[in-house]
Amino acid sequence: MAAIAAEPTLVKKNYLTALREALIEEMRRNDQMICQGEDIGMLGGAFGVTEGLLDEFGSTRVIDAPIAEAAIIGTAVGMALNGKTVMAEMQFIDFISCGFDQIVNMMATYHYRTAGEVNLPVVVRGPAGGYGGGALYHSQMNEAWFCHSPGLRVVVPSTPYDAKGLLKAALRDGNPCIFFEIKELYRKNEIAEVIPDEDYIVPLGQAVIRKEGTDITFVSYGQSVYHCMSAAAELEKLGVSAEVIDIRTLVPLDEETIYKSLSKTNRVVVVNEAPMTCGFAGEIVARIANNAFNLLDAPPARVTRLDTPVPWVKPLELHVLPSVEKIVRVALQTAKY
Amino acid sequence: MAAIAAEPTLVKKNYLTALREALIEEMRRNDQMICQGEDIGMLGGAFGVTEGLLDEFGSTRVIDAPIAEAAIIGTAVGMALNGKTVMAEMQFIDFISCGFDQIVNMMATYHYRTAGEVNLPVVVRGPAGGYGGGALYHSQMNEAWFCHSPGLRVVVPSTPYDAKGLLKAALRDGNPCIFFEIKELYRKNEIAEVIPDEDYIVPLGQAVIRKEGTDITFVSYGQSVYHCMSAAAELEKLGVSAEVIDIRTLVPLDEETIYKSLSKTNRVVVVNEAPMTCGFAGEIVARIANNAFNLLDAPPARVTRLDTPVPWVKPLELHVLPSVEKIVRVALQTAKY
Amino acid sequence: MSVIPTTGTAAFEPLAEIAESTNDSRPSQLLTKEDCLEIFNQLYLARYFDIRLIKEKKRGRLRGTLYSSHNQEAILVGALFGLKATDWISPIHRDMPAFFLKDSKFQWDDPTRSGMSIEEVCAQVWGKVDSPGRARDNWSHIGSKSKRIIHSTSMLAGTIPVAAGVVYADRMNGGDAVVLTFNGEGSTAQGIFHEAVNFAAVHKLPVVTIVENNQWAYGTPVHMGCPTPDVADRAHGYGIPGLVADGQDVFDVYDKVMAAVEHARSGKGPSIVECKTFRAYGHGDHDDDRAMKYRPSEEIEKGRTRDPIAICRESLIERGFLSGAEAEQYIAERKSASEATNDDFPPVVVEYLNRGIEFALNSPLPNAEEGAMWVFKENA
Amino acid sequence: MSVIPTTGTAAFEPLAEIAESTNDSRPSQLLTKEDCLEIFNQLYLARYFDIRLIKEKKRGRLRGTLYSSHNQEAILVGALFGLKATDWISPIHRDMPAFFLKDSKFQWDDPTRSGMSIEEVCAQVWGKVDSPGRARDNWSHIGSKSKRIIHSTSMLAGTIPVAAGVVYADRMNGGDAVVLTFNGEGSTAQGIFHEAVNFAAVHKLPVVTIVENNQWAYGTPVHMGCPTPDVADRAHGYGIPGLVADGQDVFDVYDKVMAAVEHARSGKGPSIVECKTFRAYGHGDHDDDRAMKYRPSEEIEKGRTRDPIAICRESLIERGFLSGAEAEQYIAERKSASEATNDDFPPVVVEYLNRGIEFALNSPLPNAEEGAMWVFKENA
Ligand SMILES: Cc1ncc(C[n+]2csc(CCOP(=O)(O)OP(=O)(O)O)c2C)c(N)n1
Ligand SMILES: Cc1ncc(C[n+]2csc(CCOP(=O)(O)OP(=O)(O)O)c2C)c(N)n1
Ligand SMILES: [Mg+2]
Ligand SMILES: [Mg+2]
Repeated sequence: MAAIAAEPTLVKKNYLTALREALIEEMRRNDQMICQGEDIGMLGGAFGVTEGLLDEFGSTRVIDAPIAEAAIIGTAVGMALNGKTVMAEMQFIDFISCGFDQIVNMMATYHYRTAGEVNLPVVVRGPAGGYGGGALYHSQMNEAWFCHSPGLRVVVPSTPYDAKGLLKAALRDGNPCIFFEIKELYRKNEIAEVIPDEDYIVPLGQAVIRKEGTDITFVSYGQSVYHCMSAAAELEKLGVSAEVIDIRTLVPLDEETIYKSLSKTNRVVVVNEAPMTCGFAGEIVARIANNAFNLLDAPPARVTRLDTPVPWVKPLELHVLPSVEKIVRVALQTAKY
Repeated sequence: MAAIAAEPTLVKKNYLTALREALIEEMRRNDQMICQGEDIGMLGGAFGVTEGLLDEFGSTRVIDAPIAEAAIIGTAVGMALNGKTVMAEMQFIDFISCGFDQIVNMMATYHYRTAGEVNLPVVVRGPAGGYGGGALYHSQMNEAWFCHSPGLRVVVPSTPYDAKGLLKAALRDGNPCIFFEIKELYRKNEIAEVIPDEDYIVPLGQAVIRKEGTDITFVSYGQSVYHCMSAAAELEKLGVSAEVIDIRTLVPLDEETIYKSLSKTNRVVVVNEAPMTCGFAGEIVARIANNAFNLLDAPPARVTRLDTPVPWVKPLELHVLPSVEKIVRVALQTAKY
Repeated sequence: MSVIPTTGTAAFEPLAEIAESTNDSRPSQLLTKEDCLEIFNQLYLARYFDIRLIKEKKRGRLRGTLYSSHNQEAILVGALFGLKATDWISPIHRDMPAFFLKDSKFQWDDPTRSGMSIEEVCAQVWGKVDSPGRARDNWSHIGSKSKRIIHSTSMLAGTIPVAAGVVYADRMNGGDAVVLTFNGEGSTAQGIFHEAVNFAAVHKLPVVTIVENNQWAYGTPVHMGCPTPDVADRAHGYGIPGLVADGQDVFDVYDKVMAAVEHARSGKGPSIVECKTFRAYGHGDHDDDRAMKYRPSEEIEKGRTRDPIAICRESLIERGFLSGAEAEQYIAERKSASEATNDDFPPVVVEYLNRGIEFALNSPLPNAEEGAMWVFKENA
Repeated sequence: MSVIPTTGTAAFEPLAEIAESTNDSRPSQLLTKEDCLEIFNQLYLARYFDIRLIKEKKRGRLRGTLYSSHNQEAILVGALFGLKATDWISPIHRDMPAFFLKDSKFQWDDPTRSGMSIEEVCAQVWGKVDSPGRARDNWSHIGSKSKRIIHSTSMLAGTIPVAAGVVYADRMNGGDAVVLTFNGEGSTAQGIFHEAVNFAAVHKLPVVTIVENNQWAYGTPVHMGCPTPDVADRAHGYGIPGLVADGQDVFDVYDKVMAAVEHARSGKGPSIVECKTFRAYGHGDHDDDRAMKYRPSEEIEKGRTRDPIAICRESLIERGFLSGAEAEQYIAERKSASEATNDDFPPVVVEYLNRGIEFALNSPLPNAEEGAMWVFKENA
């Protein structure tokens, strides 16, 4: 029988599988890597992102931690200080508040305090975001707290390809990183995609244009990217051509891609799920206003969560979170300005 | 001997004394009020803001707490839930990170979660700010984290009069409040002033114009107000007339005063001490860009801390924090735009 | 029944005074027949509430995760039964029945009773506007200031400092309220547990921390989160009593909690009461299948053998409070949610819950605009 | 000298095995004369460093707060003396001498020794560029990865989880390193203390938590932060040994810490060693006057009576390691910073520190631009 050349597998993979593969491949590649978090071993994680890790890598490298977020982060810092690469899972990113001091004061500043002697390859990752009826404590997008704490990378992938490539990049970057996974995307079939079998990374700090357009620019990340895509489709029908930028990493931020788009469209709407005040949408608006003022033909707008917690029942939740409808409305105002 | 009409005392009081008086007067006025914090009783507080309270009000109402910020805040929530008004001191505002979860998830949201059944008159206050050589953990201005957590008032007084009036207002407001005291101002003689003997408050949510001007608007709060005043004086010599707005409360924010000033000057520089990214300076810039775009003749600029921690030794500290010189430079660019 | 109190490390000093009570003066021995039958019915009610919710959830009529209290009912019923209406509690995710059990004694049908009504609790479960919090936060985060039930966040152990603050304020007012705060054994690893219990111990506050040790914290067994033989041993670090109760025996729970409550109410300070039990299902209903992976089914079956309803039934027969015929009337124990039917429960229980559910179904959803309301108290 | 170990609640079980050692086989009894004289000199050095800094500060030559280690030197010297160079430590604000004492045995003048040099430490104190962290964070937050000294933040007890992580990694590499983490008694109320010690106990990590109980946390006495008779009792909540040492007696500290280190190194897990001592001055130099308000001067005088240098001197005389004449040569004990002169200390000590200070004075300030550097590791 004649040998058949190996064909790349063309199976589509979801966002969660992509993340899981990233962890497994990095654990194989780097025997100095440790994973720890609540229920990540025997259970395989609340959502299954760490499924199979304990079996393959054993309980020294895959730690079922006590319910103690501050210790999970603090011990990760110690392991990294002593040469390890650590993935620390928050069961929900909302619980990161319980380990807040260790992140912003201990971990984020270690490289700075030691004038570079110490660097900490620690990725703190966990499921984030609203629209799932998770209520106040299972819906947060609290990335702004960390963007405001110098020394942390902040990453929010929106596709399986990016999820895998960015998680690998974050684990290899050598700086501490807060990695926001969008739990509503974990098993969403519509966004499953074929991803390369070969090792690849998506470099931190590179935005991507999800859809080209000429009249208005949407800047967003995470779930909001899909809302922007839907809004762009609506707008297309109304004769407005929207460009959609997915920034992917918030720190570092690829401003060039934004300004380049703006030099074409001269109008921008920034969309994210976090509360408005001091959120990252405001930061992008501020940078645009500071640095690209002369490119603007209309006020740089933002569509964000209202300044409220995320309430539980559906009508309330949808009322406070951004919707395609709201985005379209603001985009039309901006386009007509 | 003929009776002499009582004259108001004309003694100037410093920022710290004003705060101490506010606490003493509120404790007298409201026998349901409790003060708690590390070393606030027998010692009278690390800086002396609570000097004399233990003697006058006793150890049930003035609690020397264990070194446990999360418990200090969490127990304050419980006391307030059961009818008390609570002042909770952080020895330095930097340590608030250790009680972060109790603030953002328990305290900030209680009114919301209970549809108004519960409201928590808790003021968490503490010394904040840089320029004193306090290094990374005794220099923070981390107000943005709390502005980004819906349900919290955020207040930063810059004068003795405001310190007293705003602290009283915050204690009576009925909502949880994070109250930033500028420790470099505590005993600064230059800003001591005569304050009324009668009870008064400074309502939350009202900005004040510290200096009128016609060419450019400075928006700031806390220590930065003084830097803006000095910058304005420099600019005056160069023929640029700057208006200086002290917003005093960040949440709620008095936007009207800002827009009114802008409709005159059409140029704005926002100044604060926090790291740039996702700080409150950016929020003000974003709101101006969103809501007052047509008033702007130049990019709305900001002068903030660089995106770094606050380093220890003087040359480094001054390099990363805003200075009068930097403000003047940016103002001139903005004025000439 | 075991003597009060038992602890893992028996020699710990502060327990001594609680241990003074003899077998016969145990609080549970002083309960009347009426009390005991009420307790029996409350166990049925807690069980019925749980299996009914499981059924409703399976039918797709409920949103959110259901953390079953099946097999842990004796802890809730036994701990709450002896409280005063002026006492406070802070239940968490696995304690839904606590909301209507507090202050419900002999008053299930009395609308003026001090406890939270079944209607309010069901309105919360169904996410309707007539819930006390207007369904703004999910299921188990319900509470009520007027009913003295502290609203939890999701952050485990986070209510303990709040509970400590509540009784600090009460004591300042001259009150004698005690607070029971409920927590899983896994949650005792949280830093806030330490800070709060330490604060309570320093101030000798009447805070009784109930630890429901169901052996598992989601997919993590107790020994991976707690290094001591008993979780109650954590008490030794604070110089306070750490009691261990048989969480399957409602009267043992009652005895130990009442001892702790008495200790607290008389000004002697906080304590920890660990109730040993076993989680009947997965962590939440989403986990029922996966749970088999980390917890072999034999272990689950073994864990379920000591059903709190059966154990209570035996006690009542022993004390002559139930005749043979009465005892055989309703047998809910050892039946899973899919096996049990309404006939396995006393009609008063079924009717009570039906009333709540009907109310909930008729209650509307809150208006969308409410999502933006009550961020701040508005001051006129 | 007391038998090893003493604890407040003597009956606690896990201590038993450590307690096996008899008076004569105490680790300190096995120290050579050379060792003992070195220890004596180290006490002088620690004391001299402190009083010299107080003088420099008073002269206005130093910025930042000075948290005096006066009267607490025996804890640092005794705890560090028996460590291996591969062991780690995490000192905090009151432990400045620890930075140069670790790994300095018999090697004060050897530039190739493994410890941190006095030059580096002084450069840090003076805020100069030749400090290991280029003076970016203040005094006591110095550290060194290569010298195995963990850099603290200001947030008390915050280094304990880091310490636990460090030895977790070391064990994974097949190492046998132990970590000593230093904390004041007040800091043990922090949640992170609990989370970290709990983690270490679950994983049986070689983490020895030294509690320097100087009776005061700033202006708060120990009983207002800790509800147990001994702070070491906190160990009971984790099922780990809690030892109490006489913090004024360098050999008792050495014995207890070595017992804990041995326990840790042999895989038996963490422990807490409380060293009872007394803060000689105010909390920091800014507090010296105010301290009189909350701490009457008689209390301070009484607290200072048991000077660690004097106690060590007595032991050495007893063991015949010091003759009468030698013993009288330098008398630094009981002298305050303003009373003591260079003549009260062995010249080797004075010279050593002089060298460090001279280096520091000649080291430049870092350039302003460095303030913006090293926020992130740059990847080429
Ligand atoms: C601070 C925090 N971390 C993690 C979680 C996620 N979580 C919810 S329940 C649970 C397990 C709790 O175990 P245990 O305390 O034993 O209570 P049980 O569910 O067994 O009743 C976890 C880890 C959380 N809710 N809060
Ligand atoms: C988390 C935190 N809260 C508060 C402080 C402020 N603070 C610095 S030292 C100190 C007292 C510490 O007492 P103790 O732990 O007994 O150590 P000691 O100073 O007595 O050596 C306090 C409250 C801090 N540094 N970190
Ligand atoms: Mg459990
Ligand atoms: Mg102390």
